[in-house]
Amino acid sequence: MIEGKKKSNRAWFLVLPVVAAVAFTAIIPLMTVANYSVQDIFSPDNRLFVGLEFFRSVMTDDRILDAFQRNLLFSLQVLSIEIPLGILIARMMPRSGWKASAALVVLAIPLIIPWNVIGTTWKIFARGDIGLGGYVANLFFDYNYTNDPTDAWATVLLMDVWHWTPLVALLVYSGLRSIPQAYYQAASIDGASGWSIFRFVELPKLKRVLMIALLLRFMDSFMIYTEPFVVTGGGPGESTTMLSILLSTIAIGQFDLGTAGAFSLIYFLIIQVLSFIFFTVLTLDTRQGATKKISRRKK
Amino acid sequence: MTLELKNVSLHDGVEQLVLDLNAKFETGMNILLGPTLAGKTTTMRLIAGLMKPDEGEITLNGQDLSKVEVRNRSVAFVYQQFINYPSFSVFDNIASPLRVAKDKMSKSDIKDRVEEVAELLGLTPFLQRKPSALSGGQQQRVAIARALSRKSDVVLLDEPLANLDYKLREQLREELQNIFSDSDSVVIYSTAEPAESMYFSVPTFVMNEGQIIQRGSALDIYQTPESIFSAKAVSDPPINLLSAKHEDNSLSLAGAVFKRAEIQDALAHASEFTLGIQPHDLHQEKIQNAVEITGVVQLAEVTGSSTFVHVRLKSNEDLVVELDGAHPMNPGIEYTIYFDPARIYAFDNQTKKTLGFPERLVANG
Amino acid sequence: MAEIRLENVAHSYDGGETFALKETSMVWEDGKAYALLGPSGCGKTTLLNIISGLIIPSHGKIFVDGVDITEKPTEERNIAQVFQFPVLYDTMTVRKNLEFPLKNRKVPAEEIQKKVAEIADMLDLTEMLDKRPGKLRSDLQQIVSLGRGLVRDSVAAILFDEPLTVIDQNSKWTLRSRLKKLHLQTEATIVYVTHDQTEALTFADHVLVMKDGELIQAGTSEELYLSPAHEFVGYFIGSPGMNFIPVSSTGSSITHKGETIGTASSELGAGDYNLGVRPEFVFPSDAGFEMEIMRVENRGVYQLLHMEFDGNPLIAKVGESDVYKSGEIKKFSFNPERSFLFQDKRVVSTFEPKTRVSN
Amino acid sequence: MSNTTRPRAQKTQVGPRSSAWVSWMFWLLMFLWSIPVVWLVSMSLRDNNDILSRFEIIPSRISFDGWITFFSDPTWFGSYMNSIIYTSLNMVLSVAIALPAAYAFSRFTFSGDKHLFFWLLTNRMAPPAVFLLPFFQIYQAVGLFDTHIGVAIAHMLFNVPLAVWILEGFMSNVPRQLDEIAEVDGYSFPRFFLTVFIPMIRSGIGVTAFFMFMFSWVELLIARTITATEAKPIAVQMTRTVTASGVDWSLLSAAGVMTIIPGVIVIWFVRNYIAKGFALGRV
Repeated sequence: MIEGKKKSNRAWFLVLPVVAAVAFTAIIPLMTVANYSVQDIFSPDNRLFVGLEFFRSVMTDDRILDAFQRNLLFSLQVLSIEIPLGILIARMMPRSGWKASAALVVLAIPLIIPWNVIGTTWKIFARGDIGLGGYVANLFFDYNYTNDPTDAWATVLLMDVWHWTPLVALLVYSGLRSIPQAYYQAASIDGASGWSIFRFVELPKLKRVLMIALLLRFMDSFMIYTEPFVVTGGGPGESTTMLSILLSTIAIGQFDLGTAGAFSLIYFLIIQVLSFIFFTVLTLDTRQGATKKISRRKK
Repeated sequence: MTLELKNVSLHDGVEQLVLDLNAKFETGMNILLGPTLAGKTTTMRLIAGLMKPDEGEITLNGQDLSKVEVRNRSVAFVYQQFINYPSFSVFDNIASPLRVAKDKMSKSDIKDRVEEVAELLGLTPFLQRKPSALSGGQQQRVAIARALSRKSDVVLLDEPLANLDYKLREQLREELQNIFSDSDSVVIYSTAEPAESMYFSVPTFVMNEGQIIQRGSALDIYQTPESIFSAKAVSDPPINLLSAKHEDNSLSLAGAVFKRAEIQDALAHASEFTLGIQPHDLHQEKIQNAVEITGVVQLAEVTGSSTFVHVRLKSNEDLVVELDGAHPMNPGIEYTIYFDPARIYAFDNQTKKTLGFPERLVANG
Repeated sequence: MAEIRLENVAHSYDGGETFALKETSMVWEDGKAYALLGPSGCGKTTLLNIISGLIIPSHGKIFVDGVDITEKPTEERNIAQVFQFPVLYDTMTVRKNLEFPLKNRKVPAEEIQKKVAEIADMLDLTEMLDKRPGKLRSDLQQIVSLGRGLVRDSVAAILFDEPLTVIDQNSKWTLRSRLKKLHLQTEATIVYVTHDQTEALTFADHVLVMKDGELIQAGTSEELYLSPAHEFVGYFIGSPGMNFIPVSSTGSSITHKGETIGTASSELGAGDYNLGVRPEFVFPSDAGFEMEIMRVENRGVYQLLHMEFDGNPLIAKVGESDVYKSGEIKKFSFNPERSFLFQDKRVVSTFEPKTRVSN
Repeated sequence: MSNTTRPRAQKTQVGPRSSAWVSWMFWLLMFLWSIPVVWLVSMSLRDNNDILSRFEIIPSRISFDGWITFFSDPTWFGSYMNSIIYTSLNMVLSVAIALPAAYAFSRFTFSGDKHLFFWLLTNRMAPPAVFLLPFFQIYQAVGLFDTHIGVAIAHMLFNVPLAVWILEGFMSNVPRQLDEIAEVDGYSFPRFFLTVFIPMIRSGIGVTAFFMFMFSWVELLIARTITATEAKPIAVQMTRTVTASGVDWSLLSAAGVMTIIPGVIVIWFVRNYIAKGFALGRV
């Protein structure tokens, strides 16, 4: 969004194809979901308007509330591990030369593996009998993610950290690389220690990138489905049933349209709120110009 | 060929009048001179059609341009930040207007024209290179070559040398002088540097806050500015302006009282006015019947061929004295200044119009 | 506080094939202000980075007050540096910014307060001490980043790396005068890098003109202007630059296109030379040489006569009151002390124009 | 050179002065990070019974059974090709549709542009699970069920918004004056867009295409819901057989390795833009 743009509503013609494509793939489905959430459907021609009845039941359904808390806990744990670890890795990465390119490629490998294959990889890797991870774990304590809920939870958590920490590291790394060399020179002239270089030079410059990493990771982990589904199928019991897994069982599994519709809308609404915060951060002028933008508007 | 702007006006948002122009630009080079934000670029964007005026008409040889789309106006535009097509070679850059033009030229004609223009701007050795591989000066030459390749009726140059270092500016100015002196299209060259308008000594239009406030040769405007704004626009370093009083035909300023040989009648009834004096009319050695004022040196700026001494007078007003040669000085020392009262300008405090100026010493060259 | 001595310092970024900085040896006296002036790519920044410790030179040694600091890291070199843009810790107030270097060096608290107050007063920062630097005007921000260097006692040298680059036009002038005043207040040796000649000539006592990695002349602004030692200095300093006329020497006299025009002040072997004279030192004189005026450029303040001297372009700078017309043939001569003869770009002697008896 | 000292090794330093210990630690960490993938590859090089019978770290008896069955069995290799087809379709469609829109967002302000740009973001962030039900029914009603183009269009839900954002990020680095210069030079908009503008953001288009391919390639939930057999993606094939009795681990590992290969091939070219892609072009 750069300054000095021409005002012209003719631009709508350029945007129409996107609006059409996204409308077909998003608006129509959302309308049907809304439709389901307010009616009790026995058969295609026999519907009964029930108003917010499904929404009330979803809000009070223990299974859904448990899944919500579980997913929230999962997201918070994921953030508390991945953000600091990502920063640590980013700071250790080589900054220039071929080593930097090699580091970027190796670090990005987990990000390009299909999510289900991540699940499959960890499913094999964490099995006690045929997986190296499972085998080593069993040397220290009896570990079996298929029937022990805490083991399952730990495996899913470790898998997500393994899968997404590289993204945090890459985001922080791109933030670090944009810091002009003069800042480091000035810091060494001032005799600053490694820690104060991080705290006073690097951290202030990483505010925006860290916000992006935080929100991106929170939303993605809050919508996670494939990896835990492949490894534990949500089990044992419902110990690793995340919101998306529960929603897909209610919707496709039980075909309970009303609950699934209401549940989907509430879920979508939560993500909308988070997306708005993310939008403001994303379009924040990279030169921390937000204040400038506001002041300019006042003139 | 004449390009005429008839009471072209532009409002920003709702009320504030940004531009109100009446001007006639003839074939050959014309200088549009004015401080930054005077509206020079906006005027050019209106001529090129990139912006539409709220009212008024822009005609080229009588033909109203507003009907003609930007693409089909025979206009070339050179930006201040040397914009070229980065993915094209220098050759393709210069050739692109010819290739997209309606009246198709043959491949060989295009090739000859490009080589001819490249030769003119010393770009022949770089024709196959990408613009990004060239220096700033060369990139601007590519932009100028592209503007010339199509022989358009109007050529607009928006402060083309502003981003170049000053030695390169001198060199390119010389080249532009040769290229445009006998051009048969209307060339409008905008600049904020008075020295450039003096250098080209072609019809000059002084702009200030969206209006053309004076036109004529740069020298005339320099010697007989119609207002304080014209005076400021054409003098570099800017003309010194001091508040002065006038009682029973003697003038006083910053603690000095002096007689002015003959007080031009316009000045007679102005009790308070702004006195203008060019930096090079101030001297540090005594000259005959000189007025003397003292102050403290803030800084002596040495540019090599001349030195600008910034002085703060007792009346807390600042003054710049221009000396020839290199005279470094330490800030803080006492400094006496002499000037010949015949060399002063006078401006009305309210209307900012000129009340008096030094007699014309040089017959019109 | 420090005399900086360079001994055969040179630097190559590609292991010795090309040299960004050719071998130079020089001494920078304590307390003086030096400017490194030259177009981009002339090696001035490389030299500055060698002094600051960012680059360890591939050849030669550097001594500060006799101590070899060639391979010492930046933090152990007692220097302050101001960069092309204000380098500040935005999360700290101006006061905290100034305290930072002292805190890192474990200086006792009340000593820090005293030093900060003293520097703040010297740089007129006292009222802004509790503001966030990000809010200040860009020239004040540069002053704060400079203050961070000066807070440390007995700073050996202050390095300026084109500090006015991002300063907007009207506050550029105020920052220049403040830096000039500062130079008189502190005794630190100052090294100022710039490509703008006005900045170099205004700021420094000694200006070192560099080109293609080589120091070609060091001197005061008058010396550079009045007696350039290299054709580049003649061209680069002053606007318009020096005229250069190809001439040849017959051992005893100087000829231009076969006609004797004068003699050299020192013995010159036969061969080709360049006669260099600034437009300001070409003056109308009946005993001079005939030149055809091609174009009169009236700058209001003075006039520039674009002339031809037997086929060579020559510019003369004359007062605004004398009247000239293009096409006229007039006689001009050269000021002897200010006309020089150059051989492959280096000055070899001054030139004494022959005064022809006007017939 | 008068002095004889050989040129000292000079290092121009980028970032803080990091010691060798730190970079050694980094590469150790990267080694640990790669173990699960290496384990998957080693699994794919052993036949199923050997895997189940003995636990060994370095496979003693290499066998390519998994790979052979993968390539020979039409359901496996067929579903792999299905994934390749609809992902490529989605990539081309999304980029083609997103290009003009991104240009509109980058160059013009129009009524509702801010809201539309935000709405696109919410679609990129929308949980796919929310759309399962409607997709299932609409796609059957419209006749797109179990077709490659069907999945390609479905994946536009999150890919088109991402493409618009990333391309807008790249386009904003192209100065606006360039569009004006082209117009003044006589370029019509389509000619300018195709011959001048697109070549300038070539790298941007390449990066966007990579992310389109990747996000469509990794998606499981929607793809599974709107396909049965004709367009069944590899991801579904891999997860469905898990529930069957007696999992063939070596075949599964081989399939897993095969799905990683496309990403690994392309990653080198987009290595400097990965963060920019994930952050919707805003870093």
